[in-house]
Amino acid sequence: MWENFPLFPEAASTAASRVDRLFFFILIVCAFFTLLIFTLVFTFAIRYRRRSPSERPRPISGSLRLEIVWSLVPLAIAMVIFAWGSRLYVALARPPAEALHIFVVGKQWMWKFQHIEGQREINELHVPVGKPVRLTMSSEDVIHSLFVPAFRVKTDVLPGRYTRMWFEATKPGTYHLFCAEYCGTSHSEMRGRVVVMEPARFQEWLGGGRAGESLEARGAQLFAQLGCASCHEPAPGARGPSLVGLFGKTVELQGGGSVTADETYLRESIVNPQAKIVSGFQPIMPTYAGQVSEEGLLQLVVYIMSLEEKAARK
Amino acid sequence: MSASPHGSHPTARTCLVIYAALIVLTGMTILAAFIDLGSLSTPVALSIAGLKAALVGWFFMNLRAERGLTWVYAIAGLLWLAILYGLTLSDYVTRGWLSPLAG
Amino acid sequence: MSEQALAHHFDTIEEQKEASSLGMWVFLVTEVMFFGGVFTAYAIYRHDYFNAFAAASHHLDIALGGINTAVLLTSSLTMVLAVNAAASGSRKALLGFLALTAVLGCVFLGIKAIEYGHKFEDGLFPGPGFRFEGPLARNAELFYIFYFSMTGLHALHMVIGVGLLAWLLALSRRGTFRPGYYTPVEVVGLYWHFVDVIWIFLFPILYLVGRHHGP
Amino acid sequence: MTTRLELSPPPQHYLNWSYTARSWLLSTDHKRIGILYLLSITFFFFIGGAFAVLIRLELMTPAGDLVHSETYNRLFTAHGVIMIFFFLIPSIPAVLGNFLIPLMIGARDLAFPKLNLLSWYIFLAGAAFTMAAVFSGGVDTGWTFYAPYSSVYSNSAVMLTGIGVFITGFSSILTGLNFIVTIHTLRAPGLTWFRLPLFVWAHYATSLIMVLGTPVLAITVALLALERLFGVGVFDPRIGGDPILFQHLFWFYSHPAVYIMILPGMGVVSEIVACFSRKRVFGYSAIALASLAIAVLGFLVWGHHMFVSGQSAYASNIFSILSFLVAIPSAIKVFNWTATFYRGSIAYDTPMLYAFGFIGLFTMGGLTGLFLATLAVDVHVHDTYFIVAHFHYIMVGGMVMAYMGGLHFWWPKITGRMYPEGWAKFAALVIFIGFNLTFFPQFVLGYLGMPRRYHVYPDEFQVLNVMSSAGASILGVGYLIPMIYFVWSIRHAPVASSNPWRAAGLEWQTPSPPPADNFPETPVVETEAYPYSEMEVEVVDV
Repeated sequence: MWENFPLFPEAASTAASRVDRLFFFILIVCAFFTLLIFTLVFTFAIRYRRRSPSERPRPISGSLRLEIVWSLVPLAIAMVIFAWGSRLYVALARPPAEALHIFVVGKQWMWKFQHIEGQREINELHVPVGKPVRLTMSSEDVIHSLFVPAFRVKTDVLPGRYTRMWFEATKPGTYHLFCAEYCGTSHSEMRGRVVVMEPARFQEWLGGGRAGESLEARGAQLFAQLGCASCHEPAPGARGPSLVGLFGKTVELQGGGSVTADETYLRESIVNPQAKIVSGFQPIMPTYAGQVSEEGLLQLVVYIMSLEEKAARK
Repeated sequence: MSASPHGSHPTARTCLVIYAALIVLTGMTILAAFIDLGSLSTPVALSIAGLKAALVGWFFMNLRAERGLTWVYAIAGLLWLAILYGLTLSDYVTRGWLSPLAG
Repeated sequence: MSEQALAHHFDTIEEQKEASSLGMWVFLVTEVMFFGGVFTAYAIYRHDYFNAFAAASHHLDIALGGINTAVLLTSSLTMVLAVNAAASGSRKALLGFLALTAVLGCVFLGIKAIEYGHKFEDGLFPGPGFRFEGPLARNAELFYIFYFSMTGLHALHMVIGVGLLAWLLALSRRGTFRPGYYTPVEVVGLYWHFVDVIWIFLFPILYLVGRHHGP
Repeated sequence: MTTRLELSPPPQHYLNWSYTARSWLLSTDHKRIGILYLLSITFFFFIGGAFAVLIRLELMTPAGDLVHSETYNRLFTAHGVIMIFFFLIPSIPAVLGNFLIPLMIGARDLAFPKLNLLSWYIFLAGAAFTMAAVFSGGVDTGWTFYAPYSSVYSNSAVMLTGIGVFITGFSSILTGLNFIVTIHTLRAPGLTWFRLPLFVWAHYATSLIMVLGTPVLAITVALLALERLFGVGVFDPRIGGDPILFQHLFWFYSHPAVYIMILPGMGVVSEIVACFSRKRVFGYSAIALASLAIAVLGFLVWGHHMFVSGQSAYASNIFSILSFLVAIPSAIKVFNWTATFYRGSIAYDTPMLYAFGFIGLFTMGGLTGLFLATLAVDVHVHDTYFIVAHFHYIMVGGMVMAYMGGLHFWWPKITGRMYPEGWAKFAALVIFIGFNLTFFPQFVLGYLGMPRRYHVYPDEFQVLNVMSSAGASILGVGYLIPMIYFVWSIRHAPVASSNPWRAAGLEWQTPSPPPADNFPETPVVETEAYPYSEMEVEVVDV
């Protein structure tokens, strides 16, 4: 029990060091106020202890000036902490464009990871060091939450939509991966390992594994098999909106309003097409909920996103 | 604690006038629903309903003769409902705003 | 008679009436938040799935809904007249209007029961037996969950209201109320009007969703 | 105004006029209902505490060797539900509030005595359903009942617990409604709002939260129960429902609920601090208005529970900035209490020790809230033991300390007997030490990344968990001692005078224990609150 007894977690990602700095700043602020209150209470309690039972202290009702001071000073400090935290949070919320894209499916009590090149892993995630990695996650049943303490990142994994998270590992090694949102009987066994490797060894691992077909290829097959092209072929006057170059674009909706076409929009349009109808098109698309598994939806979404690259290359 | 004077209940005639107004407003809200007001249809329906609710509150529930304290609680109810709806809506409306990729 | 009506911890009958009226208004605030929770959920989903909610709402019977609204407004009128009768001390009018309000309440519940019957037959009750043609079935079921839970909750409050009216009828038949003391009538009146106000909002947001799209 | 000290205890008072069960179970006397609540919540405090001991025993070892994971999940859920809904929320308002508010404002009873008794029976009905759930196999969803696990995937007694929590909510609503109307309409002549004791201010603010927040929890639990009953519901993603909407509706009540728990404790501490420093509280109106500010701002911040739950970044920013605002009134209160000690005449009786404990631990609890309101840090510490430590510092370190302080401070008034000072001080010290040893290691565990509600955990967390479990056993013993000497004191402790602490306040002008009707004639108030400097106090040793 005594051999490995850390008191502070490893910092193994670019975000970790920034979060730790903010953490220590707040810690110092808290320590200062706690010590201030403790010493004041302690000294007053000793200095003004009751000497005789009939002692009657002078009445002091209060001072407005002091009230204002100890309202505004904490408020100012609070706003500094808020701004610092908010800036860092927004940076954490948006992955860089060139990040390595990995897909995660959370299922009651295991994590399934899928690399675009086709590698599949259960409860283990191999990532290269020094390169941003973007995770697009969804759950097959209840709410889970992917938490890697060493990277200081955590995001809930929801049924019915995608959530995203990103990190850039800075130290090769093996780190804990936890499920942080209570999800049932074996919530505490839904754990895994993140293995951070040198880029060279990572490519070797990527190539070596039983690399089945890439996600895009499987997505293309499913796209053809479900006959999506019959409506969505990119010719003008097609019955469905063109999907080429759709990812990341802003889509105008019927009845006003617009939405950014991110992974969640693509998934929702397959499972519940009536929710958001593109302006200028009829709501005739049937729902594919139940016909396509969670992995199938991933493959279709990756294929649609890959269309975007093809258009750019042409 | 000056309580509301007893005799301040609305007279039978006022009640009938208010009742008639309420029936007319009900008719109006049904008609308004069949006219294509586009995105205005919901605000119109809600404002008619709000007017009807105000009439019932002001006359039938005698808010007219009530002290300030009753008003505070009547308004607090609506204000807290607005907090619940407003802040929850702030999450749903702004979900699509953040573009998926940085730069 | 009036001493018996004044509770021991109040100094004057005015103070007691003040407390009862404030007590009911604070209770109505809790009712606003109670209905407010499900109204908020409904509004959020209507914001996201307007087309499905409009299609589902077209299956609701506006005629019955309209009649029910009129019935409830009339019952509010008779309730106010009952309170006036109690204030002026005419016991016969009080008994008459209270009875009329209770009857109107039952008529409302009767119409509601008929409507629910129709929805059951059309297979619009959420759950395994839910049948709705077209691609909007999934979100239409969500609409009907809200329809049944909101109108059901409102109907439950109506049943409680009718019960309170029956209790008032019993008390006033025993001559408990006089111009000096009729607080229970006024307080139940506040509750009844509140339940009417809830229906005033329920009717447009449930029955009149996007009607101009045609059937 | 001289304090009439030694009223010879009247032959009859609210306890000894009748000992029949009927006189207790059908009593509409706010003092007796307070005692009924005292007995019921003490019972639930020890049941919840027993579950806590089992949890800490299980966590002594990284492997799950004491109980299976299903049992462990039911243990922490039962600990959460029972402690929050059946101890923390009712305790100070329903026991001390019920007993003291009419006495403090010079009234003969609350505005609606029959509703007050109904509130206790509703509390028992809710408790019956929840205990039925616990004994019929328990519920394993956590006290937060998050959908879709609670609505679709959990096959435990969620429905029974939901009904129990639904019913108990109305007991809280009735108490809040009763306090609001009483404080508005039944104050003694001359007792204006800014002469009210701060205990009454705190309970007015708490009642606002009870009345405005609890109904939303009731409708949320009702919608969840409907979804389990019919197999399909508003939070079901399969038909377009959104589990995050459940979290919004749930936390809309559950965050203000933590202010329902702490505000009454602040009220008790203000009274104790004023009495044992023999001084008016520093910045009386600041503390009074801070209570209201906490009640209002408390409703705007619930989103900080959902920073990582998929809520939009914009909404998270709004909730984060609002969460920092709600911290300011609490800071104002702590500074004002500290300033009250300045040039006071401070006595170290047990209530004062608990007040010191409260101020220290609540400060640490409140300040650690800053980490959780900060977006980037909350991403790391959300759903870890850092959060468990934070809310236990506020609830156990803050609220339970204040409850113990209040119980000791008003015990002479409630029972007419003193309590053994020596044992009481010893128990306070044991509780303080046990508490810190239990929960401070959990802050370190939290930042290390140990998630909440874990039945098994990696080995490197074991040392800190063993320290925490050791602390928990000390804390458990610490709580048993007062239980023993309070029961012992009813028969054997010295009889208390009507004002043993020579405190200011209308409740101390009635005999101990007070007569059934509190005041023979309604008192008239001429002085400001806490008139300690004007009180000529000749010491009479009983």
